[in-house]
Amino acid sequence: MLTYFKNIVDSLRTTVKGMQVTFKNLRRPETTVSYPEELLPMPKGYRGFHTLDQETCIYCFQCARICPVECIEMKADRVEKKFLAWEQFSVDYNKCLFCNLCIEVCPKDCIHMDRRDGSAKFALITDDRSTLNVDLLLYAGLSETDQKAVAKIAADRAAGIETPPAKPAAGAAKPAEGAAKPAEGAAKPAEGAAKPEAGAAKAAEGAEKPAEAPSKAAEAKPAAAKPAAVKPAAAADAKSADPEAPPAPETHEA
Amino acid sequence: MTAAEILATLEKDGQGEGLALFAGPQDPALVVPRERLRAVMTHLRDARHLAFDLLVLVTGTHMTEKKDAKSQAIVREQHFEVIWHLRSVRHRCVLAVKTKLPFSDPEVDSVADLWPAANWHERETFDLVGITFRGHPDLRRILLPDDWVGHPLRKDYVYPREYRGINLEVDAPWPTP
Amino acid sequence: MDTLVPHLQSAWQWATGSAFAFSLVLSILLVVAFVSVWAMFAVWLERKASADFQVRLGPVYVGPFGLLQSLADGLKLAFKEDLVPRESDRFLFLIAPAIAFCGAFAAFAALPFSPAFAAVDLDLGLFFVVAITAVGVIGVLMAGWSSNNKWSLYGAMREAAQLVSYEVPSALALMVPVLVTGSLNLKEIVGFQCAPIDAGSSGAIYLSANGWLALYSPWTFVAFLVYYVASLAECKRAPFDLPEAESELVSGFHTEYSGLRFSFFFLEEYAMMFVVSAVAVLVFLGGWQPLPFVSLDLGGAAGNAFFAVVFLAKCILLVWVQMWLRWTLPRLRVDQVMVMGYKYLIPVTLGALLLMALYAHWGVRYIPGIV
Amino acid sequence: MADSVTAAAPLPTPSRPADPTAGAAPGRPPDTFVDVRTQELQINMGPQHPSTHGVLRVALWVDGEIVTRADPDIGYLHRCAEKIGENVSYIMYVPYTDRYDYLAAMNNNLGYCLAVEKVAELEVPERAQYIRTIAVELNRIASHLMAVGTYGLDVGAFTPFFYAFREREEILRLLEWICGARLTYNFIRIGGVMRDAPEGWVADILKFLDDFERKLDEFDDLLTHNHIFVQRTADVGVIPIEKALAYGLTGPNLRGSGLRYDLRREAPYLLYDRFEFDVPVGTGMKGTLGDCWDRYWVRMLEMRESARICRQAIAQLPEGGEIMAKNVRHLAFKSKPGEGYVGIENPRGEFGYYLISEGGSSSYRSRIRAPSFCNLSILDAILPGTMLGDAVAIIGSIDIVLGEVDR
Repeated sequence: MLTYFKNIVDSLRTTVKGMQVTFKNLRRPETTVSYPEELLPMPKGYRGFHTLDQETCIYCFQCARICPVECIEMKADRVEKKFLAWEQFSVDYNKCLFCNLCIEVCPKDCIHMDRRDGSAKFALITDDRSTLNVDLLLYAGLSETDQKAVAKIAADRAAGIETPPAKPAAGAAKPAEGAAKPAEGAAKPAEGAAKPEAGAAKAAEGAEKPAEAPSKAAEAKPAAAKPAAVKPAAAADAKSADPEAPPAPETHEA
Repeated sequence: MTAAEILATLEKDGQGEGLALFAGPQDPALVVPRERLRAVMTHLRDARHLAFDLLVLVTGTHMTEKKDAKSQAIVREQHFEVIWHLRSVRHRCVLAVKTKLPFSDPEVDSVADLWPAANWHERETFDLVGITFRGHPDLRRILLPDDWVGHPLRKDYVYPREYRGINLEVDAPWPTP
Repeated sequence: MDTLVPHLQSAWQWATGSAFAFSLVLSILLVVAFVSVWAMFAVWLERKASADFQVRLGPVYVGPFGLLQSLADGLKLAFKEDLVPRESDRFLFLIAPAIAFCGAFAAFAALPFSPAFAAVDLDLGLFFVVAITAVGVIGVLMAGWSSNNKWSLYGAMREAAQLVSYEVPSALALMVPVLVTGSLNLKEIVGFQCAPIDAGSSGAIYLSANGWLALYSPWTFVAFLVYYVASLAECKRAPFDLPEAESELVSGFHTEYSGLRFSFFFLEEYAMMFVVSAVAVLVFLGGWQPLPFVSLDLGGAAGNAFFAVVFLAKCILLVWVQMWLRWTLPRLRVDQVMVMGYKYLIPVTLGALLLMALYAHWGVRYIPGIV
Repeated sequence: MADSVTAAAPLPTPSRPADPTAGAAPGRPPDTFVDVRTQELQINMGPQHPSTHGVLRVALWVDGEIVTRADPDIGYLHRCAEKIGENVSYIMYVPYTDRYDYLAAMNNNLGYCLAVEKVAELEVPERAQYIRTIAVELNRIASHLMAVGTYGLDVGAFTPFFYAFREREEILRLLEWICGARLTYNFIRIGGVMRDAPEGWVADILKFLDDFERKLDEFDDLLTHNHIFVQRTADVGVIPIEKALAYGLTGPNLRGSGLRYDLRREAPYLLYDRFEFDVPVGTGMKGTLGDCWDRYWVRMLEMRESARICRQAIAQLPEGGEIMAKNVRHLAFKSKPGEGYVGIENPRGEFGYYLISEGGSSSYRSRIRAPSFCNLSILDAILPGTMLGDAVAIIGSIDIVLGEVDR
């Protein structure tokens, strides 16, 4: 009999208590946002769609090899052993795990999952799966600067001028070694330190032309300016043509 | 208690017949011949000074033939191993019990009546590795469909190309851009 | 054919010329319009209330504060395919939503919104409302049975058991004020609550002799609580939403319904919510009187409109409390629902009824010091 | 599992004869009895059902509202993670471990990495260990929040779910801050952690924890002590200690039965021997020892303990220092030959990883002990005799994640 009345009192008391809690929350601010219009701030280093800094990439296949699901396909031709004529660099988001491993192994820090200009893009909403295999290339074939460089070499050859040896280039690149320390401590492949980090000076297997570096940097801008998304990144790279400049990852701290 | 101590205890209890110690670099294990498995397991569970009352894991492994790199002599025959990990709540220790099964006859006694927890583990081992547990109350596939062919965790497993009209080709079926 | 046309014409003339037919058609139209608008508003209110309780945003896109969201949803439902399961009992399946809706819809006929604003002034208004709302369960049973789905069947059976059980305490709880007022006419019950202290007094504002029935006596207050709880069960609201218990029965009796037919079940639920709240307001909370012990006597169209607004506001408040409860409480188990109905609500109501009868016999409302 | 292709898959035939005394099975509420025997109904709960927490299918034999037999059917989410573990390298396998128990991905990362570190004999820097502890305990809170929130959903209370999610969102923000992902972290790596704690992270955690404990009290008022909730969960799905042990239950489910057994205490890994914390156990406060309410209550208490551990770990966190063991190269990592088992305390129980390595960059055999898998196997033993609504409450109280059950 006692439990009978205790039950009645208990149920009324706890119901009122619960209603107090819900009423208290009635006045709390909403925690949700109207998603597509309003975005939550993304922290630095979040994992979303990839961006590729095509000018810097040395086509070393490390990202494709570390990928647990083999979602990265890359294909390029080496022209004159140092210029890359891109055919394909695609990430298949049907498979991608967003595990960040490809970013960490990159010796040149040229593939990223956080958009450096802050245009967060991470939603994989589609009704057509074939659209999820995304090509990250901004242009196929040689970049404009490379085209000019190759043309120049060809013209030189035709004229009988020998290409200067690579030795002075290695000397010029030396000061950059200190700055080329990868920012994230986790990824530190050995060969990364041997080459200048600066984006504009296109490092191709040790052969480097110091005289061409500034001009390349100047021309990198129009080449990369076509698609808007990567423009700031490319511009930042162009600015950091100075070998003493800090490595690329630190330019997107803001 | 370590595996060596447990082996000594078992020998003292008169259960040591045929037992051996597998001394790996990390976790040593008790190696039990499959004929004696139930007796040893029952003792491990019921003896108060052992009291392995929690069956943690049942693992089946397909060990392939291994040859010495230089002499080409066979250092390991192809066989199956079943490993039971037991935990004693009272004595705060974990023990691995190993049994080797010949490749041609992967059958071992079930311990599902000693630890009901073994029921699903043994079904899974049967499903994925293809080891039969004698005396299991309900030995059928648990994770894979009933009509699946083969046991995927065997090293010689061949991936099917198709299952009931579903294309299982490894290559992506969607086109590249 | 030639002879039929004049007949029809004269019949039409009679019908349109007749005040009765006109008012009938008008009231039906009004009730239909009101129920539809109410259901849309209530769905919006439910979504907004739940969002507020759950610190979410709720509907924001369609219209101001998302007010037109339910209209958009209704349109969407109207354009959806009307699926009928192949193995279902087709006829029953198709008419079940209509029947379920009829009960709640018909109850509106007897609800007075203000002294002069009622479709029909029934002497047995309260009885009619209680009886007609029970019709809905037949529709639900038909829906569950004809769907040929085991979950639907479970939902329907639970609904039948629950409704039959909870009709008893809710009707008994309504008997307590009926005992006090001595009338089943809803208008008269409200009239009792706003009766002036001295019969001869006149004026727009006066003290009422009895006040709201919920505050009339402790036993009427108990009856009010019991009625409110039982009415939650009658309109399948949490914590008694077993017939459509989502986590147990998928969607209960309307699992197989889609499109407009599905929306009819929705309409029924929200119409029911209004009906039970309206009955609670009329019987226990002074109907259209805005204050418990002070009554207003306003005449004319403006007065009636004011009363209707007060009445609606009270109903919406009660509906909102229903929602508040729903978004606070877990769901009872099916046997606990029965236990609650038979072991708790019915004895409590019977006790209240008995004591109220004794008090009425002695001519007192409450005994100071005892209750 | 049975047919997954044909739409009208027949229910598996009973392999045991139906118990003729099932109508009077223990666990039936005392105030109901059966006077008419009617035909049993077979119903198919899942794989598409709101409260099976994923794609679990339970074939139920019911007599009215009372379950007489239950046959859980799993495997709808099977990916053969163990086979994948044999095919990809150690480093590449870490993101796969996120996908077993996707609500406690940090813990899975940790269990796997500890196993590899044990076999490969790696030393993990101290700072990394502290960061691991903080991340794992935060993840445990998030996982328990999900468990208690969805448990509220299972018994029909919607709002607690959102309050739990509000808190969980905050944790996900913290974890996203440190590793860039919200659910599948891949944060704890072999030999250390992926990134060092960013500036302000630790301070934010402390701020969150202060607020969080107040919100837990609110949660208790709303759900834990609610009379209806207690009625729904107390005395329901009672698992005695012996039964729990025999069925290999671990984690909150075992502790809910009253056994004080926590691997963080019994076999400390990471730095758990440096922290002070209690191991809450069920006491049968609202009903019988080992009922659904006890399991739920253990989770509620464990969240507070996790918060305590987090605070201590933050207080002890060394300034600066390495976060990665030496000689761990992404592409060139190779383990020593050997085999080892590591069991850690996941939010759902003992997550074990048994690794056989023959040297080389990938394992010879990976075996996962998924706590949910073992916990779920008790289902057919405790469901008979309960009501349909109880079945939902029991499945919810065991707190399974199907990604882990099926692996």
